[in-house]
Amino acid sequence: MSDDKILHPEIDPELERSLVLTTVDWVKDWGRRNALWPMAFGLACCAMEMMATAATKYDLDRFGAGVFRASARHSDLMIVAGTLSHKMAPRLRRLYEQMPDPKYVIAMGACVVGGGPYSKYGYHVVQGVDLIVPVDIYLPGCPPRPEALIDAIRKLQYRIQQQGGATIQETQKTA
Amino acid sequence: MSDGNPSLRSGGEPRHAGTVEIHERQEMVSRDLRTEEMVFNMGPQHPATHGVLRVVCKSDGETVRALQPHVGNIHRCVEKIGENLPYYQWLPYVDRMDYLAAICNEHVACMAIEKLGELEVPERAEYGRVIVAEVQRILSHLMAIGVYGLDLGAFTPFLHQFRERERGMDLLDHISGGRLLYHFVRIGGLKRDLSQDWLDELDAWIDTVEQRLPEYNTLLLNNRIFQERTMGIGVIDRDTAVRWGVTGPGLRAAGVNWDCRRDVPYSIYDRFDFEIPHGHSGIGGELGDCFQRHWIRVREVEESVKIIRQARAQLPEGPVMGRVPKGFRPKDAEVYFRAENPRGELAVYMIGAGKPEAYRIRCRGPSFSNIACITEVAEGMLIADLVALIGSLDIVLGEVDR
Amino acid sequence: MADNPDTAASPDPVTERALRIIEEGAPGAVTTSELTGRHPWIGVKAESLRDVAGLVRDHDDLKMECCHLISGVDWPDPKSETGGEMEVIYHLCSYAFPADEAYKQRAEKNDPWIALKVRVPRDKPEVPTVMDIWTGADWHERETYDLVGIRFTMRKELFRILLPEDWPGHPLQKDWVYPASYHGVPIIPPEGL
Amino acid sequence: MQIWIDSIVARTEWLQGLPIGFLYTIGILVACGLILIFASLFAGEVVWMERRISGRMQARIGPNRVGPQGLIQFLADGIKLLSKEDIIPKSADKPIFLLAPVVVFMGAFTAFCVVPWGYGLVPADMNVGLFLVLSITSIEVVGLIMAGWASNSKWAILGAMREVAQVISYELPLGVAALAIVLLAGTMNMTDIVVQQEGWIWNWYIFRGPFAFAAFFIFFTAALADLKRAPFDLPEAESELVAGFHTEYTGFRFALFFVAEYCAMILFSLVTAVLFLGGWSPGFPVDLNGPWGRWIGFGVMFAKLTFLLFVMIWIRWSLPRFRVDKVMYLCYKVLLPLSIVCVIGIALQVLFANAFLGGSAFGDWLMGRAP
Repeated sequence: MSDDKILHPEIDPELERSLVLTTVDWVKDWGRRNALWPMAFGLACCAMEMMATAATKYDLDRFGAGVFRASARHSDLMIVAGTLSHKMAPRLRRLYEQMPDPKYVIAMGACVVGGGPYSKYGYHVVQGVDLIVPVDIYLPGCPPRPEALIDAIRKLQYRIQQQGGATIQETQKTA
Repeated sequence: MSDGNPSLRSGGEPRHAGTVEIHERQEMVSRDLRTEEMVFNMGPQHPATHGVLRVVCKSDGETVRALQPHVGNIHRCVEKIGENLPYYQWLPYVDRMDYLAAICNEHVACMAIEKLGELEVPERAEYGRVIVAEVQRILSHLMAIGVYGLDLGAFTPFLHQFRERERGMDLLDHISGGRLLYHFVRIGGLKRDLSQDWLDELDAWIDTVEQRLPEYNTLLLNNRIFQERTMGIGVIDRDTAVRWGVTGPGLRAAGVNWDCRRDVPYSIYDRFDFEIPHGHSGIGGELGDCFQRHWIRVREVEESVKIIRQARAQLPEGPVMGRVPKGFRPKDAEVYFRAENPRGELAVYMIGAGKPEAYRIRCRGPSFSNIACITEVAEGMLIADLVALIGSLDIVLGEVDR
Repeated sequence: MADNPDTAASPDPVTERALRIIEEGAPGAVTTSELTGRHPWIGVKAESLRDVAGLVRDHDDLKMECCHLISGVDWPDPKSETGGEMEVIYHLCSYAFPADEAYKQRAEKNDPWIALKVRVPRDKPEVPTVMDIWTGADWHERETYDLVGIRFTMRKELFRILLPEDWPGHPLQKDWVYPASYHGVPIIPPEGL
Repeated sequence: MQIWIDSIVARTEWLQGLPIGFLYTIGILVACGLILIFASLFAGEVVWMERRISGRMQARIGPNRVGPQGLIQFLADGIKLLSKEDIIPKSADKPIFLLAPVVVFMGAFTAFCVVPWGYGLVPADMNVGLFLVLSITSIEVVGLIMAGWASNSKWAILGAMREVAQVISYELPLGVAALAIVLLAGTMNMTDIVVQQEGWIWNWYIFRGPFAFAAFFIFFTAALADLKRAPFDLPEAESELVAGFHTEYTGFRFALFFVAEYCAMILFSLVTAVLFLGGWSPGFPVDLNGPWGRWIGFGVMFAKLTFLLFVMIWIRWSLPRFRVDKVMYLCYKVLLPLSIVCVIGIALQVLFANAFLGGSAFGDWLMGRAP
């Protein structure tokens, strides 16, 4: 599992021995990991690649993450795919707040990672979605290829299992 | 038109319907049977709005009484960027306007810039441009066909079209290196030559598309429920379409036999023999309804296949990049160029000022005008029909907001 | 039309016809015009724009029934008293004249469109609306107001279309400066413009 | 059920001192618990089945990572939904909002009490079983309108309005088509209905005359509409109403709606199999009234159930959605008159057989009696 090493390069062996991961926690994280329901929410170009990832060739449903729900209340994962504008930002925040905890955010595409090609002269483009909502996984690319999105979701799954399902919010709170 | 309706401006509070007059008894009755019109927001996060369109609807039960589309949620300042970046750096932004028809956008923008700078394009590049633009048109229409099924509740055609679409995207991927946004058409020619292997791959792909198109028709066009949902629904007649500036399949469905590729020939489209499908009563449904718009998209895929075959046969040898002066600075001039995109007429108005950047760039996204007309057309419709109407217009919000 | 450099010197037939019709129907409306080149246009006075618009829409030889595009251009001039000028360009087109069978043989391509230009002083950029003549002009006018700041009068309500209602200024004006932030969210990237 | 308890009591001495009514109650409770667990798990599997079959239909694979071939995908979904935050919108009508999923869930589950899974494999063998099924499932509507109303969301109330209009309307052709079979069977006891269809395949009620054949399609179509399955999935039409009446529900409450929907699918498939497709009868004469025969009957029933579920899934992923007024049109102007014709036709068929063919094997067949 090389992904573990990438995400958590060094774990103190002492700490690892002293941690008692209860089975209940493991089962809970297993459930969360394997049932990441994304919200059907596309902003721009990247949404097309998000759709392509869910569709025939790449089939996100294999990982249990293909149940695109239209209602924010039913979803666990917000894939912010596309350019976020200042007009849209409050609405994105509101949708994020409508999602029940634990919720995860993937910033898909250069525009939401940091403004992307519009960062310089695009007056109406928010310079990164992390100014609006906390982000778990940053996925650069313009647009990222479906393989990259699958990889992002796999990384998120590893992360949920490793960090006991804590969202980025919880991690920041404890830190 | 509900444009000035103040209650729709920001999706205000619901209001009581109908003022009661004349008889006291009538007043009593309507007080007891009081009905409220409901104002609700469709979008920006709504599956039927194809992105981040927001439609504020005032409805009486299931019937739409008035509506106001709100756009601008992905306004990405393409025109401002065009004033700040050199022409060749601006081209990738054009891709991102109509992200489902990136190559067609590039094609139009390049032709406008070439017209501005009086550049020559080699023959082979012209043919290459037409081939990739028509491939892109097929891809875009496949998406439109599939997503329209999704809007009407049929999930399967949407995923089925991805079979062909993925192969088509791979095709453009092999030649340009991008799956969705290509930046393949450059000022003065093409980025890369079309190899023989690629052309063989292309032949196989267009054969498959032609062969599998009837499958989609079985699922949608010939399906009884689909016909019931679309025939006679969302009629945009000739007068409405022309007044609102609806172009592309929306205009042709209204019976206007007009396609810029034939009627305002640009590039080398006058060398090919193809038909312009346009709405008429023989298809079924009413002139200009959702069914005819869908039918036109299906037919246009067939015509695009025809054009690709012809361009493939006529393809000359030669270079694919013309001579472009270093430090390209078009002189003080303006140019207006329009061409047929999958969604309608994309027009670019450009003012050069003898600098590497343009003084002013203005783009006319066809979706912008196409979606504007729903304020008039959708009045009195059911909500389900409104979804069918918006779907049949096949808008791309990146192009509406630019 | 003017696609071929050889024909660029000869006047554009459609614009020429339109100019003739406008001069007959609304004398004194035309300020200046450009009939040759890649982009022929007819300059019209702001106050007579609506007459001219009605004329070119309804005349049988023109039938400019579709308002294809409305663009606003800012021409600031610090030396001028009014601060320069603003220009509104109306690109109109017609669907009444599709290409016939013989078009492939003709040197002149079928391209029935004209451009009307209206110039107004920059300190009072007001142009009468054409929304009741071409309904589709509605959104284009709103966008021109939103981005360039040209106000269209005589229409029912003019509010922003793309940008939020409380956005500062009109971004496509040449002297518009990027605001630092909008509702607390930074607009200018950390490294500056 | 009573047969089973009787036989257990006969073999166990210490039970014989207890009152038999008490034992029956315990037995029924145990059976209900078993059915509840089984139906929930099976509903989960139906979700998996749906995702895999739709995947096949759409040239993709579907969930295959969680467990062998993705078989325990539903467990992951369930655990996740259980551990989600439970949001009650501030503007919601709290008591009704909380009660609604329970009512829906109850409506879908209670009816399982009277539906036989095999000979004697029925928790409560009631003589008005069919009647109970049709009436209990109607309670679901109350829960749905509660959910739509209490959410205080416009999409939810629109979805609930559509739902109520649709389900109440389709109860009519559903009930009338079932009535046609009751006329044929002469009983509402579900076990008796199946017993009369035993023997060869032409004894199944679907094959007993043209009217019964038509009644099957009316019943199945009305059941699809009652279940809000595509092409009648208007109440939760994703592209129109976001998610319909359960737009505002999160976590476990949403899961209850979800499971209830799939349980109702199983229930109606069972009832269709019992009424029309011969229940546990495999289509040839065989005695299933033994300890092993029951389980064979259960297997046959299960196969028929799965087939009907497959057809439902098949239809859902093939067809576009009806429009709301066309749904009503189909109900009141097509299905309802047709179902009434079926009832009258079957009544005449029974009368005719009774008058002219009484006593003969063909007459019995026409009258819906056991051969």
